[in-house]
Amino acid sequence: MLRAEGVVVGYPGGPAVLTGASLAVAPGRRVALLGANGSGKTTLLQCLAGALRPADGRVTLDGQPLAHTRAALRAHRRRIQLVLQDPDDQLFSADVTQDVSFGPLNLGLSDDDARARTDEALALLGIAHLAARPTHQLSFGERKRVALAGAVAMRPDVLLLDEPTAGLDPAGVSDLLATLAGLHAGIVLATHDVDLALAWADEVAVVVEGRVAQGPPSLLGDEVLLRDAHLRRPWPLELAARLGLPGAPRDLDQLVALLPEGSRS
Amino acid sequence: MLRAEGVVVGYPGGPAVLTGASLAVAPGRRVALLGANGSGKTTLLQCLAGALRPADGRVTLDGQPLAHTRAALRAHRRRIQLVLQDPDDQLFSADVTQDVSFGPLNLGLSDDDARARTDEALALLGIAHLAARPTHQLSFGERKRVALAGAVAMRPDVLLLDEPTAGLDPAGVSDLLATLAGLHAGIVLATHDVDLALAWADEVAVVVEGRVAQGPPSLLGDEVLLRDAHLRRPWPLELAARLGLPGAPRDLDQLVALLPEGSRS
Amino acid sequence: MHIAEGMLPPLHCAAWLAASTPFVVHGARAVLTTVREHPERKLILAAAGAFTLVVSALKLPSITGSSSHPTGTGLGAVLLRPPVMAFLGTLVLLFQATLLAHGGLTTLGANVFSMAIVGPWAAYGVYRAASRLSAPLWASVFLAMAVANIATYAVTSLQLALAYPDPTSGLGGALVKFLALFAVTQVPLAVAEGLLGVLLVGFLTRA
Amino acid sequence: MSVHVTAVDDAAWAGPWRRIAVGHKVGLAAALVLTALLTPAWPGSLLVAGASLVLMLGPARIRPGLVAAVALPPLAFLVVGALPLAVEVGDGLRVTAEGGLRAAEMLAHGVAGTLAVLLLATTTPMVDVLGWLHRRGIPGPLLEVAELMYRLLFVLLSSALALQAAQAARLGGDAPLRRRFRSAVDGVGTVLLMSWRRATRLQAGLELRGYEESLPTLRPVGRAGGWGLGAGAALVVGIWLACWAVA
Repeated sequence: MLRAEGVVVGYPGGPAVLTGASLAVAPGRRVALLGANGSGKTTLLQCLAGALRPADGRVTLDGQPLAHTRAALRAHRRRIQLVLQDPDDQLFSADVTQDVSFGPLNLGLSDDDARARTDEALALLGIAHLAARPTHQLSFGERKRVALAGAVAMRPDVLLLDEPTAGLDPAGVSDLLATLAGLHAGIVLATHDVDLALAWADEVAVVVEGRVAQGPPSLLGDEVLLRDAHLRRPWPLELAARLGLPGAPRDLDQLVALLPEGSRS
Repeated sequence: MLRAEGVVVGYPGGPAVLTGASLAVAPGRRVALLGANGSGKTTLLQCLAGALRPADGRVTLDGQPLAHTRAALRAHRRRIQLVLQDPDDQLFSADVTQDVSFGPLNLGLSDDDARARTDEALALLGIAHLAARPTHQLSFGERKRVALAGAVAMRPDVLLLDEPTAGLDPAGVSDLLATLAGLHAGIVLATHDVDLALAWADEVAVVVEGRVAQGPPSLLGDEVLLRDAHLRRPWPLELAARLGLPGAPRDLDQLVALLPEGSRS
Repeated sequence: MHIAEGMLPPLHCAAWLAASTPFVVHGARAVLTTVREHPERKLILAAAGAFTLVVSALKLPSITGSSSHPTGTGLGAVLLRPPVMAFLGTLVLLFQATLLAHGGLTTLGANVFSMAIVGPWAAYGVYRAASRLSAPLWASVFLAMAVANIATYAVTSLQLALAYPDPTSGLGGALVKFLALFAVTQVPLAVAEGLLGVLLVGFLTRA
Repeated sequence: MSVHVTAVDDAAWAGPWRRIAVGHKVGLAAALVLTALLTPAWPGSLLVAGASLVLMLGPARIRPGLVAAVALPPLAFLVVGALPLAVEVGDGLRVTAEGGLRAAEMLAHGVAGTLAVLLLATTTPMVDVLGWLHRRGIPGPLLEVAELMYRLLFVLLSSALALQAAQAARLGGDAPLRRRFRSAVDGVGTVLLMSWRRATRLQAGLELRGYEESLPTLRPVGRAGGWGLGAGAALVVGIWLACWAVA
């Protein structure tokens, strides 16, 4: 279990971004992290990953508070991996295999084991065909997948993904979500896309005014929360509310099932 | 009227990206340009802007074919402006006013006139308060608006916008669309967001296999076209189709209006 | 200004390589010490090298009408110190030789000597001297950038003159010939590069 | 020019010679470069130039247009650099037949050497050479700097080119020289800030992946073609024999 507990973060010269944010990620859970631009989603992910040290509050992993010592951070990063929004912030090597193999080799694996891990990660992400391609010739979507493969190759317990679907077309988004479904890790996925969050997540967490409201996906029907968070209601919930339907449909199928017989022809 | 007629573009050593793409933008029209990652949306916009010379086919403005001579390009750029997806590829001046005034000054305007144009563009974009700020300290959404202001200050007849909503949260997207509605220019807006395209555009243009299918927004109900384009159907059209409703609702209100009385409570 | 592959006779190639090697090794040692203590400097050094390469591939409008390519070694010397520039400059030249066929492999030693050693040291010396004489920052930067360029060009001309002395007037005549030939492009370029430095400092203080 | 930055590298990654062991390619190119330099212009340089061209356009399958585009700028510099050799400075300037011969010889050495270097450049990505140097004992941290430089080069280059195109789109080319120079400098300054930002962000991103001191990666393994080595050696020996025969 990865937790942020009452995390406070400010940047020099500005007001606090997070004023007491808490989030819990149970093993294998899929959590969608929502919030407006600049709300502090990325900041929270960085705290969870150990990249940023909160001014107050703490991050715990299986109940153990994270200390910001070199050894503790190293142990933390073996289990928690953050994939940044811009793949160019994490890709450093000339070709794909080289890049993805960095994490495993850094874990101290032998060349053979690292190669196996790398091949496995590339296969999981569906990009085995890119293995020998130069990084700089890849498209944006391909680079995003390679960056993700670099994290997956570390076999983390929790994957923190900052806007992994940004810039991808609908087919790319579906492919990515299908890929994520095949991973055995807890996932925190930061996104602006309320429809995606509703359809995909086990739980949603909305960053509002420096704090986090976490709950089931139906939380995205809460108008007051969404207004404060500068988000809109996902369309299945919006339509269900307008039509006065009971329940919280998460996608089209569920919505259609809720409609009375007479409206289907 | 800005047109691309049978435009063919390939990159050295690769297959052709566009194999005969045509697009027409009538004065003041709002055209949503849709297509998968790598389908050639950006390439087509670059051809329309005169930044890229097609291997075959042509671009015409009011019936005149665009010649790639210095004088012809200058005349073309006075009327057609392209705003890139990443504002960092476009902003280069130390502060906002200086950056936005770059185009007007290059039009040969006096300092006073250029300042008036700049102030006007900043006001239209709702960022007059940023005028004296250093460009490199702005947030992502602010930089996107400054880049757009730089194009608007040229008072173009047609604005070509490459993924202007990418990376913006839902509130940012609504604000941007409201801003665009206040401009007196034809707009071609490239996007992945089929729901946005349906709700916003006068016409849609879908890039499929190097060519373009242009038509009314209801074109986004065409399943075969969407499948070939790796896009999904916008949800109002999808729901209307599933429920067998007549017509092509473009947003929630239109959809609700189409539903039989019995399904509304 | 790079001496192309094949332009220097074998003995000259070897001599310039021998002359450059101690400086480059010294620079490499300095880099190694730095990155062992501060691993994060690796990224900054790499970015500085990449920046130099990118800027050398960009065209600047120049006074002669044609476009020119700034070398940026003067700026690098002031910011990173000459020993580091000796190493980074060598990498840049190696990249240019293998990515652009710009310069060469046998002439690498000679090019390193002019562009990565003499240019940066001259710039650094002038910058320090100007600062000590409490010249304004813009003047120090102008001189450093312009002098790096001029020094590089002078050394290149000397290297070519040494390799190809004039049959009648000898080394002196050859030097005059090469200096005069390249002055057409290099003197305006040196001025442009000095101006670039001054404006760049202005940009960075406002940005 | 900027187009060629990626054109040579793209060819090197895509070509069939990518898979040949780097050491063999370096050895062949080095032998050809030295041959171009050490043998007389006739027939040595001519043979080296011919052999390099045939190898590039033949088995290495490099586009002729690319070779021409990349070879042109150094060729222009060679021609300009050869001019003073043709001229003698005594009482005024004099063009002599002897000087013309010297200029032509230098040109021949230069063209041959340049083509031999191009043979390596168009068939071997820079990073492969760095990996090869690593195995030859160059300290790891220095090569890591070079490898990071290679990666950042492409990131910065695409932004810099986009920036230039964006300036042109807003009629940057129509400004008077003074303002054009100014906006060019602003562009350079922007790329400089971007370099700094990219470096710090990549640093942070790599720390998340566990970077502390070194950046170990798997190395691509080249295929050593035995016949290729023999053929290369035979080619160079052949050129030397031809030179000896002519002499």
